[in-house]
Amino acid sequence: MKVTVKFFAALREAVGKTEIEQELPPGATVQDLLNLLTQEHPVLSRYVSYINVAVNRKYVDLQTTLRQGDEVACLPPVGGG
Amino acid sequence: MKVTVKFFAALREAVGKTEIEQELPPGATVQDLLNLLTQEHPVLSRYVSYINVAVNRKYVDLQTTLRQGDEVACLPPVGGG
Amino acid sequence: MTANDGRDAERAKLFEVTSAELSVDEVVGRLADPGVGAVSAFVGVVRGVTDGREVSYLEYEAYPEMAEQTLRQIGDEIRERWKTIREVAIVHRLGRLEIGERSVVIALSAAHRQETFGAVRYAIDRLKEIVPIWKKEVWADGGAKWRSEE
Amino acid sequence: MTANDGRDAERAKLFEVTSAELSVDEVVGRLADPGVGAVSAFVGVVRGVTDGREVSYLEYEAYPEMAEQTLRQIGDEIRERWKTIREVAIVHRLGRLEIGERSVVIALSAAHRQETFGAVRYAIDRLKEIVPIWKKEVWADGGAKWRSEE
Repeated sequence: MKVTVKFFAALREAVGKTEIEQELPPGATVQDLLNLLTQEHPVLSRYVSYINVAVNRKYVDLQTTLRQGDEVACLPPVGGG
Repeated sequence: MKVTVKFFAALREAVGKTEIEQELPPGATVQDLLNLLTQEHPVLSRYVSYINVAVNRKYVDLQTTLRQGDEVACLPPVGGG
Repeated sequence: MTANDGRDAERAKLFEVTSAELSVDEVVGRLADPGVGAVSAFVGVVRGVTDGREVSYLEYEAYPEMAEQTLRQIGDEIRERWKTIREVAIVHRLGRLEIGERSVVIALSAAHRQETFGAVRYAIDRLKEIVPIWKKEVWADGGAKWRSEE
Repeated sequence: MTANDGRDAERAKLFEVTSAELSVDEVVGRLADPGVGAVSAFVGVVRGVTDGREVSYLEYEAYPEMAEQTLRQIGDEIRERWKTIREVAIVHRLGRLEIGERSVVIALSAAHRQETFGAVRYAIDRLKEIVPIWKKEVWADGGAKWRSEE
């Protein structure tokens, strides 16, 4: 299955992309996705413990199972205002 | 001696004037002035226990001695905002 | 009197009663300074109903010179009590005000937001307590009443 | 989802991210309703110095759809917790902002002022906690850093 992965702020700059399509095995979790992304973009290892993840615009935990077509956002610590 | 007396809001409407000149004996206090004003304008007796008084734009108590030329303001309970 | 009297003279008045319409942006602008990171503001608005009675309009009256002096006193009290507050501006409108119009704008600035919320609350509470301003409610049914703080 | 979804559709958006300059008056105007007697507002302003370092400008970035959704969530949380709050509007600016410009305007309305101060504080605290918006400080000396809440 495929999911869309979005990167923001420091993560976007580190990866050099705002969005990628990622192929995943069925039943993959958010944690599985982060492991895969870190392999492909080793620079992410510096950030991965601070990342929050949103799936389809809702915060989720790392055990959440992903589905075909999900929009997964990798969010560094927020700081608006 | 003479002082200027200002009336505001409900007091202004009751007395029908925004300002009067009042002749007072030397050494008169704010309380003496209020007694005199209430004699001349009996309508004030309804208000006099709620009035705050300012002399030259500072709140004062009733024992304050007045001086020639003072600006005395009779202030009903305030309610801005 | 206060540490900033000199600065005040060079720029917009920080404490004012006026018959002109109030703009929050304009009052907030009076606080401009590169050290400001947070502004808290309070806006009083003319309500269309009080105690279940329909209001037609309000009429505000002041003892203007003393009102501006007591507004300034409130600013001094705030900066004495909350040291992180950089500046305070309070502008109160006078005369006839229609429903939905702004009667007062209070704005205060700081580098960081933490103390601004309590300070703006103090400002409006204190304004209703000591500033010689009065409001007359004129009701839709023709009655009218001078109101002090409930 | 919320009780006022229908009303919102008929008028200005209450929760928004935008690259346009912010006006406090305009955001306060989004709350207009004859039952409003008090509005409390918070305005974030771009500071010229942080940690003793001179700032040249800020660059704000968001995950826009989720940002508006979490801003709306904050509004819902506030009206759940403080029953006297009538309405909440939060508008956050994005893109490059110069010193003194407004980054966020929060405004909330009530018939009476008492609960508005705590509620506006909650709104900005919560915004900094959950809304996917980021700011990059670009310093006068050429350095730059993404900053999360201190």
